[in-house]
Order: sequence, then C-alpha cells, then structure tokens
Amino acid sequence: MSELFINAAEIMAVGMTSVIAFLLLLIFCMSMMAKYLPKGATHEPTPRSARKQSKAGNQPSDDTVAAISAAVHAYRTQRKK
Amino acid sequence: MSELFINAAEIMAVGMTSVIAFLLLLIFCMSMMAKYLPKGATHEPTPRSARKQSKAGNQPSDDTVAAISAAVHAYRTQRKK
Amino acid sequence: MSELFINAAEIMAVGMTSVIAFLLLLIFCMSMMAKYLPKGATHEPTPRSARKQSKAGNQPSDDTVAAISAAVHAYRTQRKK
Amino acid sequence: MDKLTLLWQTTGLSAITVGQTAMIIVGGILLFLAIAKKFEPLLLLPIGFGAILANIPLAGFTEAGGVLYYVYKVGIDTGMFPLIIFMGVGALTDFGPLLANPKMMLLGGAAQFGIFATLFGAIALNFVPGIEFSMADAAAISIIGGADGPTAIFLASRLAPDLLGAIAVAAYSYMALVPIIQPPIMRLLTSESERQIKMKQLRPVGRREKIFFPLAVILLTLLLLPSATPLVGMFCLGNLMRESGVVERLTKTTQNDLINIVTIFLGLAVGSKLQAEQFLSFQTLGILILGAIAFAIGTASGILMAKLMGKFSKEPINPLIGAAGVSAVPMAARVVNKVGLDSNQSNFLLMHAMGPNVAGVLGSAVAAGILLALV
Amino acid sequence: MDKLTLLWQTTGLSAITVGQTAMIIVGGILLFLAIAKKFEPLLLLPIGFGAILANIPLAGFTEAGGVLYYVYKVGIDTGMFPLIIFMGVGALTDFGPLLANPKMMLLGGAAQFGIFATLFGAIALNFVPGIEFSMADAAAISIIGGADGPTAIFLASRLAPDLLGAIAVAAYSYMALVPIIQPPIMRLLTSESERQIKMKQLRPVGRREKIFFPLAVILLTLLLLPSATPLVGMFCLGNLMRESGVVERLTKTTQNDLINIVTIFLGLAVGSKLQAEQFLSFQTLGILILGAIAFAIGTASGILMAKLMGKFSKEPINPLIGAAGVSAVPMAARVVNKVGLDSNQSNFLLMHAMGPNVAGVLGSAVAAGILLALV
Amino acid sequence: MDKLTLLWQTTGLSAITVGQTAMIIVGGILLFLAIAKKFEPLLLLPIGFGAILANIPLAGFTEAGGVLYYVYKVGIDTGMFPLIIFMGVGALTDFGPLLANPKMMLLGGAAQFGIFATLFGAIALNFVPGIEFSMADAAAISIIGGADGPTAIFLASRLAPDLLGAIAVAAYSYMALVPIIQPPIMRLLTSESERQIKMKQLRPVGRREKIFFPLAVILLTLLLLPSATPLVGMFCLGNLMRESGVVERLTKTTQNDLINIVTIFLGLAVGSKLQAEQFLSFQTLGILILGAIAFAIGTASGILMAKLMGKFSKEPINPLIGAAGVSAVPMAARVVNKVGLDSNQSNFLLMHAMGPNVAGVLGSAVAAGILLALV
Ligand code: NA
Ligand code: NA
Ligand code: NA
Repeated sequence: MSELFINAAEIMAVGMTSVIAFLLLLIFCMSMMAKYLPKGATHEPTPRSARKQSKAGNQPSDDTVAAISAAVHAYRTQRKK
Repeated sequence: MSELFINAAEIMAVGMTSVIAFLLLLIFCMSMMAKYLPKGATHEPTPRSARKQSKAGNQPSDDTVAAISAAVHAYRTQRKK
Repeated sequence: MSELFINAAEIMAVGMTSVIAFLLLLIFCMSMMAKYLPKGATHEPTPRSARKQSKAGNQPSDDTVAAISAAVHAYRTQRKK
Repeated sequence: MDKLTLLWQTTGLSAITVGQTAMIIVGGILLFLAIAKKFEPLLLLPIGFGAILANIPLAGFTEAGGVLYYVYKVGIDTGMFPLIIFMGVGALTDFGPLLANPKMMLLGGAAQFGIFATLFGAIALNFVPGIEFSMADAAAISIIGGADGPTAIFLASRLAPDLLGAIAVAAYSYMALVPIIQPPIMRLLTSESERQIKMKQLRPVGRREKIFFPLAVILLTLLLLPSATPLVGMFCLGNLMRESGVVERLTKTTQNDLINIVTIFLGLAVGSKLQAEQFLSFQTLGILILGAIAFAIGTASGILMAKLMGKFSKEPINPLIGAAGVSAVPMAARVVNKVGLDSNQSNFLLMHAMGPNVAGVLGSAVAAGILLALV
Repeated sequence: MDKLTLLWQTTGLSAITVGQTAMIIVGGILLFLAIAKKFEPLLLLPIGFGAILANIPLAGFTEAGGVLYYVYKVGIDTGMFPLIIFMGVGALTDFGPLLANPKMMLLGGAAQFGIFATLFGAIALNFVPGIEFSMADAAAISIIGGADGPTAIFLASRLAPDLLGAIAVAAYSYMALVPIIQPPIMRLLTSESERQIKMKQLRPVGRREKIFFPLAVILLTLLLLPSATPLVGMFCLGNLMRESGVVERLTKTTQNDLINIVTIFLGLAVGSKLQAEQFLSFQTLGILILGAIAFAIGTASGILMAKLMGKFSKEPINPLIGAAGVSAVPMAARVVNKVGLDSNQSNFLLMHAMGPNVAGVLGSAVAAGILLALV
Repeated sequence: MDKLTLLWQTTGLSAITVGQTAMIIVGGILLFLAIAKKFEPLLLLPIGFGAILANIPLAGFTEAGGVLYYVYKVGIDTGMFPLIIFMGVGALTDFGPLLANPKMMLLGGAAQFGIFATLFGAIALNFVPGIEFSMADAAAISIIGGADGPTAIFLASRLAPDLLGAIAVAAYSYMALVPIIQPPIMRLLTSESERQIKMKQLRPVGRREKIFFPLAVILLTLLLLPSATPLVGMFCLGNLMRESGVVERLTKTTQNDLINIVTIFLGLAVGSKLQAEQFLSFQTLGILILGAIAFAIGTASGILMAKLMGKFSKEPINPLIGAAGVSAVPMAARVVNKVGLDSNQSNFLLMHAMGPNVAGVLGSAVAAGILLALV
C-alpha cells in the first residue's frame, strides 16, 4: 500500500518532468523551424469545405457571386430597353 | 402438426392483441404529452441540411440572402452616382 | 529453374492472348450494342452532385436562381413605390 | 491440348450450373426492375448485382474469404446493417402528423394484422404436401406484410437466414408495387362518398412533443416488449438525434452518407443469399404468394379499422388513409393521396396519410419484436 | 393462465432490476444534459441513449451477439474509435496561434499537472476504507484532468475498461462545465490588473511551418515517448492532411462524415459501459470527485505557470490564458476570452488562448503516453 | 540510477534500429513526394505516414492489437479496401469515349503486354544470383505495369503480401511519374507527322449503351474469366450505379465519402507493410527496376499497337493515344494530349485518349484475373 503510494509520487514527479521536458524540446524545434524554414507566403490553407462551413455572411460562395452578377446584369440590361 | 397450427392461431391472437394494446398505451402517452408538456413555440427543427435538400425555391439559404442584399445594395449605390 | 522459365513464357503467351481475345469479344459486344440497342436520347446522366461540384460559374443552382429572381423582383417592386 | 483443357476448366462456361444461370437471370430481372421500372432501385440494384456476383462459378464470392461472405458476416449475421438503416430511417422520419392525431396510430396497428394472418396462413399451407414451413420460417415470411425492408431483413436474419434472400426481394418488390396492389383493394372496400370525406386540418406540433415522442416509445418498448428494442431503439435514436436539434452534424451524416454506405453493402449481402439451392424452390413461390396475401390483408385491415374508427369518431375520417398503415413510407401515403384525388379533386390526404404511414413503421417493428419473443 | 404468465415473463417490467432502472434514469439525465443544457451533445446524446439501451432487461444489447457488444468490440477494444476521432480532431486543429508563440506550449504542459496530481490523489484515497484503486485505475481516472474526450476513452480502454463509462461521462461533463468550473478559479488566482493585461498581436505563420509541425511532433514522440505514438500519431496524420493542402478531399471527409459516423458509435459504445454493477458504486463517486479536482488543479497550474512565465517574459502575458491549457478546445479559450472581456471590454484574448488550448491537447496525449509507459 | 535506466529503455531512441531509421526516412521521402511534388498525394501521403508509424520502435502498430494491424487485417487481408476503391473508380469512370470507338479497347489490351513481359523478365532475373522470385512474386511485381493502384494492391495481397508495400509504392510512384516516363518513349516510337494526325470527332453515346456496357463486361467476365470477377465485378457495380441514374445518392457517396474513407485506411495499411526487414532488400530494388520496365514496355506496346491499327483502319489513328492504354487515368490521357499539342497546336487528343485510358483499367483487371487463374 505505501509502496503504491511512493510509486504514485514517483510517477507524478517523473511524468510531469517528462511532459515539460518533451514540450520544451518541441518549443526548441518550433523556434528552429520559425528561424530556418524558408518563408513561403503566409498562405492560409482554408480548404473549401471549411470556408463553406464558416457562416461568414460576407463571403458568399463563388457561384452565388456569379449568379448575382448575372442577375444584376440581366436586370440592368432589361431596364435599359 | 395440428399443434403447430394451434400454436400459430395463438400467436396470431396474442400478437395482434399485443400490438394494439401497445399502440393504445402509446396513444395514451401521446395524449398526455400533448396535454401536459409545456408548449414551446411550434418551432420546426429543419436542420440546415434538410433545408438545403428540399427544393423549396422560396427559402434561399442565409448566405444567398446576404449576398443578394449586398449585391442589390451595391447596385443601388452605384446607380445613385 | 528452367521449368519455371518455360512456365513464365507459357503464362506470357497464354495470358496476352487471353487478354486480347477477351477484349476482342468485348469489342464485338459493344458493336452489337451500338447497332441493336434502341437509341434513346443521348442523355447525359450528370448526377446533381457532379453538377454541383463542377465550378461551372454560369450554372448557378436552382435555389440561387430562385433567390435572385425573388430579390430582383422585390427590389423592382420597391423602386416602383 | 492438355494445357487447353486446363485453361478451359478455369472458365466460367465450363463450370456454370443451370441453377447459377437461372439465378444470374433472376439478378438481371431485379436490375431491370430497379433501373427500367424504378422499383426501389436503392435496394434492388445492389441486391440484383449481388445475386449475379453470388452465382458466378469458381469465383467464391460467398465462400469463406469472398467479398460477399465478409459483407454478410459483418453486416447481416450481426444484425448491424438493418439496424443502422433503421436508425437512418428514424432520422428521416417526421412524427409530426402522427403526434397531431395520435389515434392514427391504431391504423398503423391494424395493418399489422396482415403479418399475423399470414403467419397463420403459412402454417396452414403445411397441409399442402411438399411445403414445410417451421414456425420461424412462417414468422420470417409473414413480416413481408409489414412492408418495411430493414425490419424484414432483420427478422429473417434472426429466424430464417436461408429464406432471407427471397423474403427481402419479396418485401422490396411489393413495396415498389404498392401503387398497383393497393388501389383495387381500396376501391373495393370503400364507397365513392367515403373516399370523398375531407379531414380536419392537422394542428401544429410543438418541438417538445417531438423530442419526447421517441423517448416515450423506447420507454414503453423496454418495459413491455424488450425483444423489439433493437429495432425500435435504433429507430428512436435516429429520431431523437433529428428532433433534438443539438446534433445536426450527426443527423445529417446518418441521413445521408451513413445510410448510403450501409445500403450498398446491405443490398450486396442480401443478394448473396440469392443462391440457386435456396431460391429456386417451391418455398420461394410460397413466400411470394404469402407476401402478396400479407400485403393485401394488411391494406384491407387498415382500411376496415379506419371505417370502424370513423363510426365512433367526432371528426370525419377518410377510410382510405387506413391503407397507409402498412408503412412503405412514403409510397403508401402518396397512393392514398392519389386515390383520394381521383374521387375529389380538392381533397389532399397526403399529410393525413403520413400519420398512419409512420405509425406502420413502428407497428411492424413492434410486431417483429412480438414474433421474436413468441416464436 | 399459464400462457399469460409466460407472456408476462417476456416483458421488461417483470425482469427489470433496481440497478437497471437507476441506470436508465442516468441515461435520461445525460440526454437531458445533452439536449436541454447542450452539454457536449455530440457525445452525451449517444452516450445517454446507449446507457438506456445497455440497461434494457432481456434485450441483450451488451451480451455476445448484441449490437452494443459488437460496437464496443470493434471500436473500443481495438482502440480504433478514439484514435479515428483524434485523427479528425487533428484535421480540425489549426496550430497557427501556437506556432506564432511557441512558449505557449508550456502552459499546455503545466495544465497536465492536474493529471499527475490526481493520480497521486487517487492512490491517496486508498487510505479511505472501501475505496481501492489500482495504479491503472488511478491513471485512467486522472486523465479526466486532461479535458480531452478521446484521450480519456483511449487510456481508460487500455488501463481500466470497467471504469470507462464513468470516466468518459465525467470527462465530457466537466468539459461541458468549463464555463462554470474555470471562472472562479481564474478570478481567485489573478488580480484585476493581471486580467487586464493586453498581449501583443500574433505574427502570421507560414504554410511550411504548419506542415512541418505535425512531422516534428511525431518525430520527437517516436524518439522519446513511443507509447504516446498511437494518439499523437493519428492526431498528427489528421493535422498533416489538413496543412499539406494536397489531400483536401480526404481532409474534408475526415473532418465531417468520418468523425460523425465514429462519434455516433463511440458514444453508443461508451454508453454500453454504463451498467449498474459498474456505475452504481462508490468508485463512480470517487471518479466524479477526482475528476473535478483534476480539472481544478489543471486550471490552476496553467494559470500559475502563466504568471511565472509573465515574470520572466519581455512580452506581457495575461495569466488568464493559462487556464486554456487544459484543452477542452475551443470552450476553454472562449471562457478565457469572456473572463478577459469582463475585466477589459477591449481585450480580446481568444487567439492568444488558442495557443495553450491546442497545446493542451498535445500535452494530455503526451501525458497519456507517459502513463501507458509507466503504469 | 536504476530508475533512469528503466526510463531510458522506454524511449524510442534506446530501441530504434538502423532499419527502422531508414524506413522512417523512406516514409519521409514519400511524404515529400506527396506534398512537395504532388505525386499521387491521396495515396502516398497516408502510405508515407503509415510507413513512419509502422517503424516506430516499441509502439507495436503492426503487432496484434496495434492500429495498423487491425486496419491491414480488416481491409487488405480480406481484399475489401482495394475492391471498394475499385467500385468507387467504376462510379467515377465514363466509358462514353470508349463506347464511341470500341476498337480503342485493343490499345488498352496491348498495353498489358508490359505486365506479361515483366513476369517473364522477373523469372529471368532469377538467373542473377541473390535474387529469387517465385512465380507468385513475379506475377505480383509485373502487375505494376498495369498502372492501376487498387489492382496492384489486390493482386499483391493475394499472391505476395510480403512485397505488397514495395509494389504499391512502385505502382503509385510510377503512376505519378507518367508525365516523365512516357513522353520520351512516345517521341522515340512516333514520327512528327504521325504525332500530328487528327482524329475524327467521337459520336455521342446513348444512355442505354452506357447502362448495358458494365453488364456486358461482367457477363463476359463471369463466363470466361471468373477469377477476374472480384475486381471487374466491383468496378462494374460502381459504373452501373453511375450510369443507371436511379441511385444517385448511392453513387455520390461511393464517389466521395466512401472512397475517401477507404483511401485513408488503405494507405495506412499499405504503409504498414513498409517494414525494414521486407523493404530494405535487394528484392525492392528488383521491384523498382522491373516496375519501370513494365511501365515502359506497356507504353511502347500500346503505341505500336496503335500504329498497327492505323495501318488497317479507314479512320486515321494518332499512335500517341496508344500510350494511354496503360491506364493511370486520367494522367496518361493528359500526357497524350500534351505531347500531341507539342506537335500540332490545334490537335486535342484528350477525349480520344480517354478511350484507351479507361480500356487500360479494364485490361489490367482482366490481366490480374488471368494471373490469379494461372499462377
Ligand atoms: Na409496417
Ligand atoms: Na489536455
Ligand atoms: Na492498366
């Protein structure tokens, strides 16, 4: 029982240290990457799907825009007559 | 053989009675629900997907509406000039 | 070893002949089909989905069109007042 | 020469049996019905194609290690495929019209008499020499009268796997034939004036009632008829996802891609049961005949119940809507609407028929549970 | 009379136990939380419904041959379902805010102290008579402090399958309760002026960094902590698919239909573990209490680490963002934002909190790997 | 100190072998090709990632109970994954251009000579000391010349599972390299004036022909070559669903989510076969060389057949389109179009090349069936 207790303390110590050590290493890698990776454009991947899901009302889809321009154009033409 | 026959008749009687009894109970539950459930708005769930699938032409989607208003607004503004 | 070798040559001969023979039969079937199948309209299946995926800007979807006409109509009505 | 003989022996031509040829033709007929006649194509196309694959000589589709073997083992032996489809059907079903008029539930119950009468009939057929149906066989066959594909497949996979192919084919075929089978029965049992009866418009149903309904159904079922809970439970889960409104992404997937994927493989697996030894028998003929009878009795008892209820009801009830109690959603309700319009151009019965129609789905799932418990 | 007795014995009413009744009520409560309170409905709705199904008497959902039995065997026993969900989460996660400020990773690490402290606490609880947690039990319970559903389910399925139901329910419930649990702790440990600290805007992050990040993570993990690679690996695969930009159709399916399908069945399988014998015990109470403690300690250690880092950092760090280190993406980050706004109407911490938030997901996957290696 | 040693022994660093390191680098190279070079990324990304996971020391991904173990067992051992993909490919294939000009089928046949010549070559290589291919190995390798991923994976899983990883990688790599491998061969075997030949516009093809085509293919296959029916059958099912027009929702799911889900796991399962012991061998080198030869011979024989057919045909035939007979849809057809445009700016061969291109898919499935029957 008290062995289990000591064991738990040990895991707590070793575990927490490992997590932090691991993440520190990862931070180091990330800093290296930020420094040495050739900078491409800060291009956003935004897959189409994601874009569609976002409810950003001001970003109507391509074919909506096409439809609109067609409609407005048609309407304008019609009014001219 | 004729035992099977009697058995079948029994299942027919018991089965049909059970179905009707079960459904009567369900009708009772439904009536109770209709009576005692606090009435919320008779709001239709219509998930977005369902709405999209239905060909109800008079229910354009939210971002179509947004696009339209933007287009019409833009057009109107432009004409004023 | 040299038996394996002969075996391989055999498979090569038989296999290639079979492929060609099979496809010749299929060509025969296709010619028969082209000749004797009653000609329906050369209707393209184009499932809805495929149509939607294609980025054909000039084919806005049905409810976009409906939305547009509604919007333009509404706008026109409003201007008349 | 020896080699050529060996080569010949690898061809299908050398090995195909008369039975396999016949079953491949049956598969072709199912494809024809699905494609040219649009008979329940979502199921009959994969079933027909599966029947062809299952009867290819030397290819071993249905033997251990074959594609159809795995699909059947994973999807039907376990019962998962019909249950997943049933969840999808639940997610697609709107119980609004039924909740607006709960009494319609009785029509969905009465129509199940087709099932139980046919069970009796199937056993009675045993007096005919050459036919020998066990009680389990008879129960599996009679469920065709429930006019519900996944229920029929689920019950057959439990009670009579050997008959599954014929039962599923009969069930889907008769469901597709609803517009042909039902109208004569409807006209026979109703008078012109009855068919013209207009019904009161349905009240709107609140969201809470719709959410509590699947919960009430599963609770009643688990208390009274636990053997029906696999079917009813999955159905209620689908319906609860739909009506709760909080898991829209799950509902959408259930209604679309999940049900589609499972439908393809369910069809193939059912087709794999269309093998000569099992299908080309007197039994299949018996199944087809009994299925038609089950359907007809179900339709009739629905109509008669509607007439009976009309006698005691304050509100007028058009007896035609009883025919929709067999389920076959939404085909049966559409047929009711059409027959109604034939008698009265301004009488739209569609929404009134949807109540008994969805009740029929529940009714046959409950009947299947009873059969599982009693047989 | 005899027949009626037999019939009665087929009903659920005759066979239901008090435990089953209680668990069906628990299932109902979970449904209530999911639907009415919108507590993580995507998981709690199927879990709640699964709990009801699993406790239906005579229906055998969780016995060999039952639906939930198969779903559990296929999805949880193998570990596949939580891993597929984790792949989907990876495909939905944007590491941009973390890459813009890598130090935030430490906050996602510090918050895992909740896990290890609770492990210790669970073992300490063994001094209380009547409670007896093995080290594996304690580890599985403590992972609730990781505030990550799939990680908790995966670890519990490896270390303590009997506790899986309670652990998963606790994990998802506390994740839903983040807006209630965290703010008091946040206010307790920070001063008004600390909460008003504005942070520097994040730099934009290049596409290359985003692609290399999942690769760097999997490489470090495989070199140092191979036991974490199932979770971390599937997560990185999802994230690499997302950021590579060359497999959009796979990414889209992973983010949507695949994750949705698996979520439904994962929920049902978890629900199948909510059985009376296992759930209605002193242990469950212990799990609920320890889970809450784990959560609170995680939140606190995240905040304290943020305060510590603020002391040594040139750039100002608002200690509130430390609370997001527990993960519970994106709820915890939103709570940070809200608490921040309460103190300063023009201080938007959302993006700054997203860094520790996604770091927390990685952090708890790493912690799970360590537990798997050491326990 | 003792504890630290134990801790060290749980790291990957302590256990990783040279072979695993090399294979992780191979996985990285595949990811590079997929992401930076866009080489068939839909497959090579999951394959590359799978290769990394499979070679993680101590993690047991490919051992009983590991994720990749299950995925391989369920998807490849059974043959299901490549067959489902093939169904999806069928649902995506339009046979219109082939039906408009059935003779093009011969080009898709001739290009399969690459397969059979390589089979012979692989056995001939056995004269080289150190290489020892069985007939099954040789057959599995030669199918690379078919330029069709699922066919190659299916055949390799039946005949030489140990070589599956290398074969799949070679197949997809060469398919991605079509724009580099084929043009020199095309230029070598054709004169400038031949490349400028304009072909007659294709006639439109009726819907009925398109529906009957998959049926005719499966009937011929089952009669003559039943061993090809798993591949050809699933392909025809997909194509029939597409062309029948009555099961659009199934077709859409097959073309999208179903094929996407399976692709991810197929890639991972293939990657799991990229293990040091099997991949880092002389054999892999042999596979890569033989694969390239198979590809080149296939291309050449397609072109030569086209030249031969041109001699006997009333209508002019541009010999370039023979190169598309290897399949690699639609890449090979696009390459034909490009090389054609280089010689004549107004000669668009794309649609003419699609005929041999889709014929090549059928041709290699048929060849695979023959190999299964004869080897
Ligand atoms: Na029914
Ligand atoms: Na966490
Ligand atoms: Na090919």
